[in-house]
Amino acid sequence: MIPVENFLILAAVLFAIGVLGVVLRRNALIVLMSIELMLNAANLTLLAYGRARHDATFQALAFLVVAVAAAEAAVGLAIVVGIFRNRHSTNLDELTLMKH
Amino acid sequence: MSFDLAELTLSLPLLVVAVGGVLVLLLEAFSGRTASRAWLAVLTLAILGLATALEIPAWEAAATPRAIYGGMIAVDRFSIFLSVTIFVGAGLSTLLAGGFLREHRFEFGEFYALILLGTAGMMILVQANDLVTIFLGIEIMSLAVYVLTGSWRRSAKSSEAAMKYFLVGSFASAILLYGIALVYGTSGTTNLLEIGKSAVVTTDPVFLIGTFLILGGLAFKVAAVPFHMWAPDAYEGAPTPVTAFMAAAVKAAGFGVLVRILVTAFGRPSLTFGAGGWASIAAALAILTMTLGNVAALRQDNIKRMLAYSSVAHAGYLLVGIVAMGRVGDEARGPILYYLLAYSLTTVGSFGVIAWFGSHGDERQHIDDWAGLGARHPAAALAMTVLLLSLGGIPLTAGFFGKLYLFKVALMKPGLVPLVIIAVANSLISIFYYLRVVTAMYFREVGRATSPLRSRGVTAALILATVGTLALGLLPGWAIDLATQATILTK
Amino acid sequence: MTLLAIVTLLPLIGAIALLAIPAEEEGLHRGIGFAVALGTFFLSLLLVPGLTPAQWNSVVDWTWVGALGIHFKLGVDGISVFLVILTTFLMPIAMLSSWRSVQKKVREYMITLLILETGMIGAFVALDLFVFYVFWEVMLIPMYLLIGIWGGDRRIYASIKFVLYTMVGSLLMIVAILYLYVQHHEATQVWSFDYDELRRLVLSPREQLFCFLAFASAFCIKVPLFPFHTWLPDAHVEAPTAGSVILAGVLLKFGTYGLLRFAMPMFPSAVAMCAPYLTILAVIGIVYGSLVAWVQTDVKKLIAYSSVAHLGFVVLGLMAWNGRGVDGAMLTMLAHGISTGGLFLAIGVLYERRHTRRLDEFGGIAAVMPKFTAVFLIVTLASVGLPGLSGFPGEFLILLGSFDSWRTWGGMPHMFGFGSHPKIIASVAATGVILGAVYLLWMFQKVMFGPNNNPKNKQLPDLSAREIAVFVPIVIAAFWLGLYPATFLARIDPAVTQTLAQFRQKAADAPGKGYTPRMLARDSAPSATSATAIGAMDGDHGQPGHDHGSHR
Amino acid sequence: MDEFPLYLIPLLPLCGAAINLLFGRHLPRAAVAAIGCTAVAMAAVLAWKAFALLEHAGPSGVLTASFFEGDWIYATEASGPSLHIGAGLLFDRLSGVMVLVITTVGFLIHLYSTAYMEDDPGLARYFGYLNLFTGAMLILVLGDSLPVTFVGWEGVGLCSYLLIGFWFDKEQNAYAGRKAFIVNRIGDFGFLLGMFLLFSATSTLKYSELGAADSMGALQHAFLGKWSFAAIASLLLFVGATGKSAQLPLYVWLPDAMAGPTPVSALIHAATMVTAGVYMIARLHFIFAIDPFVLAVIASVGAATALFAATVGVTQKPIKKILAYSTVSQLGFMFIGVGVGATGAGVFHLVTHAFFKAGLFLGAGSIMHALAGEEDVTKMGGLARRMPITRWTFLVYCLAIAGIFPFSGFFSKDAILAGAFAFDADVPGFPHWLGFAIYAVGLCAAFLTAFYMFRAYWLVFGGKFRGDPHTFDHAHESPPAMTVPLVALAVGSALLGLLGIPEAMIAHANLFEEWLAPVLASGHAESPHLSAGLEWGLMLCASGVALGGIFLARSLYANGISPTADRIAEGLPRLYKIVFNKYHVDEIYDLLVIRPLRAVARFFWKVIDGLIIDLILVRGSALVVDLVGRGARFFQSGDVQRYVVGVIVGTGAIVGISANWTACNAAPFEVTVAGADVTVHARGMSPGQVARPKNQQLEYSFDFGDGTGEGKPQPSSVGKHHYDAKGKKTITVRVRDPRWDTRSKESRTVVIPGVPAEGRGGVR
Repeated sequence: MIPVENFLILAAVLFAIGVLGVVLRRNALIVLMSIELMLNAANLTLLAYGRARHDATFQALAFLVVAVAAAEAAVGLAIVVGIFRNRHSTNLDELTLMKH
Repeated sequence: MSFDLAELTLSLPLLVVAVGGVLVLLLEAFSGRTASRAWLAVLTLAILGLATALEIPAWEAAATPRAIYGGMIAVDRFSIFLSVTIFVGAGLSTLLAGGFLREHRFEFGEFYALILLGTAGMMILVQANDLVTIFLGIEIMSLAVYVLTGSWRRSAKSSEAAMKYFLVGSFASAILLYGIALVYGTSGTTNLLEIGKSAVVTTDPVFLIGTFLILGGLAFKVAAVPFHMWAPDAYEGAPTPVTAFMAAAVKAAGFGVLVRILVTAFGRPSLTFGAGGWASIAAALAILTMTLGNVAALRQDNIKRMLAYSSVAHAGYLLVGIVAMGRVGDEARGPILYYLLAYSLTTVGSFGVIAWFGSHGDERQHIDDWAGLGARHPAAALAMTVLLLSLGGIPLTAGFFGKLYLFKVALMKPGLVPLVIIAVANSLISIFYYLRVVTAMYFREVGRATSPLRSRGVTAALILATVGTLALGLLPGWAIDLATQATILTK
Repeated sequence: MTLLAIVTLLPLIGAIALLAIPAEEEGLHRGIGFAVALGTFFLSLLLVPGLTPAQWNSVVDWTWVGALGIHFKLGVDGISVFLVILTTFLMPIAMLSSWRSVQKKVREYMITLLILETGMIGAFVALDLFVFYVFWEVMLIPMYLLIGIWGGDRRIYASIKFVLYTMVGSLLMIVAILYLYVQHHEATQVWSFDYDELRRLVLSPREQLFCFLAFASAFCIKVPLFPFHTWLPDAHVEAPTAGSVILAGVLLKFGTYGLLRFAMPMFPSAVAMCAPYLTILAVIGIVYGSLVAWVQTDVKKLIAYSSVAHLGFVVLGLMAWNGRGVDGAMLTMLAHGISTGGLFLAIGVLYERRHTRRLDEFGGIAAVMPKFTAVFLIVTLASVGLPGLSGFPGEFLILLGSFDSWRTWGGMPHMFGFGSHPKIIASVAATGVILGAVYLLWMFQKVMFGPNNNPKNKQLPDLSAREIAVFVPIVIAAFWLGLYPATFLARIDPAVTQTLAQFRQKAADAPGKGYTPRMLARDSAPSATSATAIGAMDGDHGQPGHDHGSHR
Repeated sequence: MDEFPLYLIPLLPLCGAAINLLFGRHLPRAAVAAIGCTAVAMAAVLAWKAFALLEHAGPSGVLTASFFEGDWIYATEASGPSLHIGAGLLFDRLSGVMVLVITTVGFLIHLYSTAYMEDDPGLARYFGYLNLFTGAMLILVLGDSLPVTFVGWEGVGLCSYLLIGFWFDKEQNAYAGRKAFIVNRIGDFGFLLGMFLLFSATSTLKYSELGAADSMGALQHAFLGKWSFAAIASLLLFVGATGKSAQLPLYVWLPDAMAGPTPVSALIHAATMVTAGVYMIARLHFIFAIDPFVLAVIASVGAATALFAATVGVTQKPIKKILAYSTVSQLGFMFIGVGVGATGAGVFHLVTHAFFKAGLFLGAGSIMHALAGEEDVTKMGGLARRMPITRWTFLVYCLAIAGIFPFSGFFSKDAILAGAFAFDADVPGFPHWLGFAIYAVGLCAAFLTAFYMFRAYWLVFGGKFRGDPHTFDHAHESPPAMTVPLVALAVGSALLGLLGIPEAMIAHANLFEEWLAPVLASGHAESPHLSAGLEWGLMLCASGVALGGIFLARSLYANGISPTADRIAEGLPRLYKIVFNKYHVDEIYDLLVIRPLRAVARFFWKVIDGLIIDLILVRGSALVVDLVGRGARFFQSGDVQRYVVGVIVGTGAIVGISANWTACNAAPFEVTVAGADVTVHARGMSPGQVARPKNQQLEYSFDFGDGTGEGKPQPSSVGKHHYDAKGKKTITVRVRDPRWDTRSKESRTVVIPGVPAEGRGGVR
């Protein structure tokens, strides 16, 4: 049986990748996906703990997170579409109408 | 887990708001395309009014704090006080929105539905007694507000604001969620009370990291420095009634959940005190937040953006209250509650004046546009002056009592005197930029011609906010009494 | 008795009433505003008969915010009563003086002045530190508006500078007030801002020092004491005449009044520590203010700097902290209100006619405006401190008091430990007597004497009936204060004696090592026992007494 | 006795002043003049009446009164005596004399003014001021305490200011007035300080109480080193006197004060106000006499002034300037008198001088009146026949001032010189021949006085007219309103001296000294006693000197300016120029005092106010705030990913700092060295921190740097070690926080002094 630490470390790595994606990528859609990755990393952590603790509520929580992530993705995509309609670009670098 | 109907009655206000939100959404779907949506605003106000009215019996019922729904939701006066504060913010924003949306031609009924749904999320948030509920509340609230921020579709600023808010917000949500996962994993429970009682937690660094991630996520919601950078952009870009809603209600909800989680889940001394305890972290955040918020606001020529930074600074003052709560104890919650109420009223009012001032898609946010307002629209200028003075903490306004009450509690521990002095120094800086607006309105010659929007709703909102600000400043006794009664949390 | 509440709030009520009248009715606004101010003056005069100087009279005590122990508590004693009357006296005069010169936003102007009046009166009579602070800030905003709306060219800069300077101190003060409030709660478990309660709170020397510095910074900026004075010239130059009159006549007095009423009696050990330094700052202010006044070309700036010097005298007297010094400080506060108020009114008269305040634009005015010359001369000489006019008794007492300040300080530690002799300091201060004549007569000569060469000055009309009405009360007051100050001293002196006695009692009861916040026993009038205790403290300098009978 | 309404004496002129100043412009000119004169006349009548009462009252009798009941200024002291200053008046033999002089001479000058100022548009103002002056001067002399005197003292200064600048449309007139006031204020500064010091010592300022035994005792206490209170206080008061009475170095205002109308010069700058300093010293002679040093200073200053001013007087051309310097010089004589202890003689000279100098000024006024305002004596001449009354009275005054027997000046000046000659008080700091030196200087001054007065006399009345002949044609004798006072004053100048005939001439005929004796006797200094022969010698000597001066003047100026006079001036060009330019004192003051002060003031204003406070401190702090704001703008770039970085950095910082804080905080340590033993105390957990469970206690390990290696980790924060060798050692403390597994270390070098010797027991 794979020890729970391994899942946790994997989740942490995924989370870190997500973070890097958010910080480094310029395309709004990819950033959005990176955020989803972070959410899923958190989810994975939850499931790992749930498995280790033999606790079903963890899994319920994970489902909840999936649902929320879906909603978030929907809203996020809508916003990206809104941006695209205004700017014809989804490049985050160009979103500097407001600063300082 | 049993389902008790009696418990349902305790969350009637929440149900009213949530169902009301859905109702408005449906009604919007069935109403004509070009028809006026003013009646939806009225309906929204009615729903909020009903919810407020329902809070009155709830206040009595919450005399003995307890948790319901298997411990997921707390029933206490703390949450009721905050809920009403949120209603005030939401109600006034709705009043503003009616005229604003019509004037700038993006009138659509979902707006009100989203306000109601966001409000519902906030209500969940301030009552949440469980990490899961917190996450849910935050997401419900945030998603609604993201959409509201981007609701002015023709405005490039609006969609840019929504994008930024959304990206940073969901990033913070992810961090929060990760923190929740870690805390849950190490303590084995999501219930705040049980986390607070859990024996193992303080010895486990993973748990501690989890707590800090949660704190980071919440610090984002209250826009504490350095988690604040989204706020100026989002506040500036969002339609002004939405900005008002964010500044007032989102902040109240954020602080509500922060207070609860710190006290119930992380309230034990080993987590509170010491160099790494949250009281110290909050103190550092408070200093950073106040100072940076105020200093950045100094240089803003866009009044709306200036108020956004001022809102950041006010989060800093509130963090002083959080520190005091760590050091002094439960007493410090009274001032936090009072401050949130006072600040909500004032900030909605001041953003309201900004909303009132623009017309025909032109928001007139530059300070030069405000020159000579005192001569043209004395009443509005007077209202703005009162509200700004309240934000600056000049006596006989709500903001003054808020600060006074807050600093009083902080001073009860001698160690916090420097923090209070920093806060006071910051008030001084803030007065400079608040007075800049007053100066422009009264002392400068009339600038560009203005045609502010005409709406009874907006007028009513401004009158209510201004009168409320003065009332809280002149006779704050009743509000302070209520806030004092509301300090007890479900434990 | 609610007379005091009526006096305090009447202007505010008047201001609210003016709101109800349409803005176009300018004459009505002027008339009603003036009538209200005049009525307030006459009502305030009623405070004097039957006044028991050494205790609170016509006390108003209404609960305001019960939860925080805030009471709307007002009261007046021998110290504050004349300051209230000075306020109510100058306000109608200031209104009358701007009858013509202010034509812009008359309604707002009158409202601003009336709110300002309420703020000022309230701050003088507040007996609850919270209420005091509220009034203190309430008068800030109208003054800011007064400078900013009806002021001169650089009004924005001046008004912001005024507000920020003042706020620096007042924010520190509110922290100290809150600190006292919390410590008082520690000691008694009662939340209270009541001055009489907080006054009896004994703090450790360190706490006293910090609290005193916080209070003193607020008051010293308001005074303004060197080097916190640079807001004053700007504010004065830009303010309209009425604003300058009120600013110099009343507002500056809050600094010294605050020191006398709050900062000094509450923190005896801090006073003992800081008084020498404040004394030196005061003396620097006297010399510095006078010298700088001398090289001004703008008349208003000159008078503004003269205020720095005059208020330096007041602080000097306060820091001497003996009967002479404090009595003198009080008299000088009144006298400065009259004379400098008069000077600003006079400059206002000139400005109204010539729209300039530059010294070199004038000259030889005496030839065309004899009546004006007379009143201008009188107020100038009153400001110089000529005996028989208002300035003299106060300055005389102050110098006399500061000359002997060591006698009072003798029993206390740290005083003048760095070797400066109070007589030398007082002597340096007395050079202000010379310098005062130098710059004021310089000004008078430049404006009034010499050949009337400037064609613009040849046809200046003399004072109108209204203007004479403005000046007559000022002149009468100047003579009254100079010739028969006993009217004022009879009330001031017992109150000051009482304050000093309370201070000494508190100083004698200094906290020991095992310090916890605690309260002094309740006291009333200086009793026989406390008097003997004082006698013992200063026994080293027993002089044959001069019993000229008591004065009430 | 106190029923006599003394207060009316000053109040009557003050009322006259009030009427004329308030309503004079609407009254007929005759009425204005009448009011002015009547007020003073009534005061004079009252004064004479009071004087008569006083005479009946016996030697120590006084009249007292008060303007009002109770105190004028007072302050209660909790410790020490309280301050009480009444508004009382004191009419004794000294002030009585003064009041008579003031009211009588004052009335004559008022009368004279009615004609002299006839055509002036500011007549009401003029009489108002003149009455005001009289009232103030009366308060000055009648005051029963220093503060009341000070009221008059300042009041006369004010009137002097107003009257010098009476014709204010000329810049220099106004300037002269201001100069007078300010120089007087410098004196007043000394006066005030002296007053404060007296109060400090005695707690009273009333003359009668100051003279009481306990006050006198207190005044003799040492104040500064060996100086007593009395010495310092009287020196300070003397500064006041030099200001008011135009002595060196504060005399500078008096010559300029001639800018005022001539009767004003007569009244204020000759007869009354300028003598206030002398009066004050006489009034307080018992205090001044406590320290002989003070007296010596006064006499020396008086002598120096007398000579100095006389030299300047020799060269001046405007007649009023000559008279002004003469006044300064004569005041110097009076100070010699009060300084050498011949107080009575000083006051006597004050009285005689009041008459003849007032007369001289009025005479000069009459001359100028005749010559359309011409002042320069070198442009006059030959007026003797045109203005006989003026000429003869002028001659009487000149004889009086020159000190020719039997004119009044002879007696008063002689008494002073005799006093100086007899002055042999052994004063530390002064040579024992001081008295003689003063006498000699006085004699020189007397010679010069006689010379310059008769120079003026002959230049005006002798020879031929040297000015515009047209003016001469219009020259005429003045109207009776002017000549009557001239005659009256001449009579006074001629005869007053008979009140003070010296002992050597007729025994017990010195009525004046006898009159004043009860007031002045209480002083320490005694009147000089010289043998009759010596006194006769001195008188002859003085008369000879005076005659010599007159003779010299006659030889040089009797028929216009003789070539010899010009040659002398040309022969000593430098000296003449310096003296003619009044020793450049005005310029020196301007250069040394006024300019530097103004420069300093400007520096204060521009640099301290403008630069340091406003720019550097005020704006500087704003700038700092602004810079922070700019820094914040860098991060707020609009790039959303930077915002995300903010969140990451914030969260990371919270975690990182929290994790490291405890360990880092715990490592710093203190070392106590006792011989070869050291004890190391690490700071450990901060006091605010709550105790941790067992398994999370901090672990400390100590390395003492002497090769013994690092010790084992231990839970105690205290480490002890014994060194075997002395020298520098580096101690390192390492801390590990097991909760986070974070570590920190701290090192410090200490010097180990070595193993202590047995029995010294170095370890504590």
